[in-house]
Amino acid sequence: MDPILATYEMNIATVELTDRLDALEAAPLRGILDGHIQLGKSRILVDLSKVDFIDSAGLAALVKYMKDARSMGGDLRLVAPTHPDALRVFELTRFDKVFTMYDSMTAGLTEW
Amino acid sequence: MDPILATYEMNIATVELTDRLDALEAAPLRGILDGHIQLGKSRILVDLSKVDFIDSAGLAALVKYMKDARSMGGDLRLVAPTHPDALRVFELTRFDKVFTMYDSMTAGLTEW
Amino acid sequence: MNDILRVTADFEAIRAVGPWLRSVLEPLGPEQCAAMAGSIELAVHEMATNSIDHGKSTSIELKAQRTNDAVDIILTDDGLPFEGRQGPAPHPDEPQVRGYGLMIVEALTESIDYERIATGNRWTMRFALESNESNSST
Amino acid sequence: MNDILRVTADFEAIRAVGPWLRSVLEPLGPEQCAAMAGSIELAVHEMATNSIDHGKSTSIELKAQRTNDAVDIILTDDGLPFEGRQGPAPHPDEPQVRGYGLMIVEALTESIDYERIATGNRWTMRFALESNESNSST
Ligand SMILES: Nc1ncnc2c1ncn2[C@@H]1O[C@H](COP(=O)(O)OP(=O)(O)O)[C@@H](O)[C@H]1O
Ligand SMILES: Nc1ncnc2c1ncn2[C@@H]1O[C@H](COP(=O)(O)OP(=O)(O)O)[C@@H](O)[C@H]1O
Repeated sequence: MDPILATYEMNIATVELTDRLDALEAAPLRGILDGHIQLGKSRILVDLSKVDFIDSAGLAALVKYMKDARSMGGDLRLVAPTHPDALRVFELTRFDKVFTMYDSMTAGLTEW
Repeated sequence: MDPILATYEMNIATVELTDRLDALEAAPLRGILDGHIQLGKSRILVDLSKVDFIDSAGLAALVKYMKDARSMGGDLRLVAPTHPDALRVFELTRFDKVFTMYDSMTAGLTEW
Repeated sequence: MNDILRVTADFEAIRAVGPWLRSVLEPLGPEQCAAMAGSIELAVHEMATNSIDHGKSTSIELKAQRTNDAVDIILTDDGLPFEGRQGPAPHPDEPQVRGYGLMIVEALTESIDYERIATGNRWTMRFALESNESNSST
Repeated sequence: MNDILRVTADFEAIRAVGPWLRSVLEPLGPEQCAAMAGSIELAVHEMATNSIDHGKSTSIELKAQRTNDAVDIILTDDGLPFEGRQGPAPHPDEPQVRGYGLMIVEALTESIDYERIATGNRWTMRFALESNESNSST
């Protein structure tokens, strides 16, 4: 399926992050995820492929809304970080096993 | 250009809305747009093609962040509503001349 | 056509306006109803939103009345008095963020009447029938 | 290697930790530096975040010290005393929303030492050198 079409038909909200996802950026990210959840969007794909650092505050924001999305029958899934410094926090906390991760946005949208 | 690639290379944030955009939904939409602006995303494409009613509170949220985005050197653009009840508020206020509107998400992402 | 809708004054409850209007306009026939429902909904919705936002009302009543060549929608609330527009009126070519509600209502109505009453406010919005031919029923 | 970084305790300012660490680790040679910088940054960043979040500190000082087979990073702040972990320790297979900071730091450090001092708190984090071969310089 065409990835743009997939976001439509499956009503998947996409969020693309860049650079850092730390305590500072976690706040606006929470605003975005909160907005989508409130609008009833329970399928959210967050693209971390261009993020080069994630800390536990960034992770916490992703986990919170992953739980909210799952409780609504949806999910928050990730396009995996390519940078080892961004992947590390997932490995250390074993959240790489909890989140469904895709290799690319296109893969996430078409294989969801 | 592939539309998914376009969102990457041009760093365009996309937001797809459905159903109504009224005072009730304007609040979470502001959360989303505010988050993107705070994350430095000044190119935002809001898809209204599946929205069937927009009021002046919904319009106000779009206008506010269009101004913010433009002041950052970016823009907030729209995929035009197809439903006449959603287009009406733009026509009556002449905002259909102020916003750049596209026919589809793909058009918006590739022609931006 | 003499229906009444009474809703609590919150943004969720006023979503009943659209469906109520469509049932109220049904006797005008499907074309007339389709032609008018959307713009009447927007105007009434803007007035109800203002009643909540600015009037701090707790309850809103809508009444529909058919006249010869128009439909009147009478909005009655228990809110603060309307003391004229506060803030700048919008200029169509200078985008501003708020203040488009009344402009929209004025554009959509044939006339709009305001009356302060003992229990609150009464707004009478008149909408012209789109064409006389499709007045298939009373 | 005996560098000091002093930053105000806010989330913006502590972004200087990464670049500072990379310059401090440079004498270890490019491989050692590349291998260690990312994890040291994460650990130090988590400790600095906790110092801001929980310790309400206003100023944070970092000092790097090379020992024979390790690098010590000493974080000194002017915050409230650390009185042990409040709230549940995370269990790896039961996702919870907070409480991963210290777990991450423990996983990344060879040892971590806490001392309450007159002016605040001092944390000493020890990071093992990845391999002895690449210790090209002192
Ligand atoms: N029902 C009302 N009660 C009191 N004041 C009102 C009411 N409706 C409108 N107003 C006043 O008129 C102004 C313009 O209203 P409007 O055009 O709907 O724009 P907005 O609601 O975006 O401010 C409002 O800011 C308010 O001061
Ligand atoms: N620098 C500090 N000062 C005071 N208390 C701290 C400090 N660091 C950690 N704590 C306590 O330990 C708990 C666990 O910390 P941590 O694992 O980083 O998770 P989180 O910060 O997400 O709560 C904190 O909730 C706090 O009660």
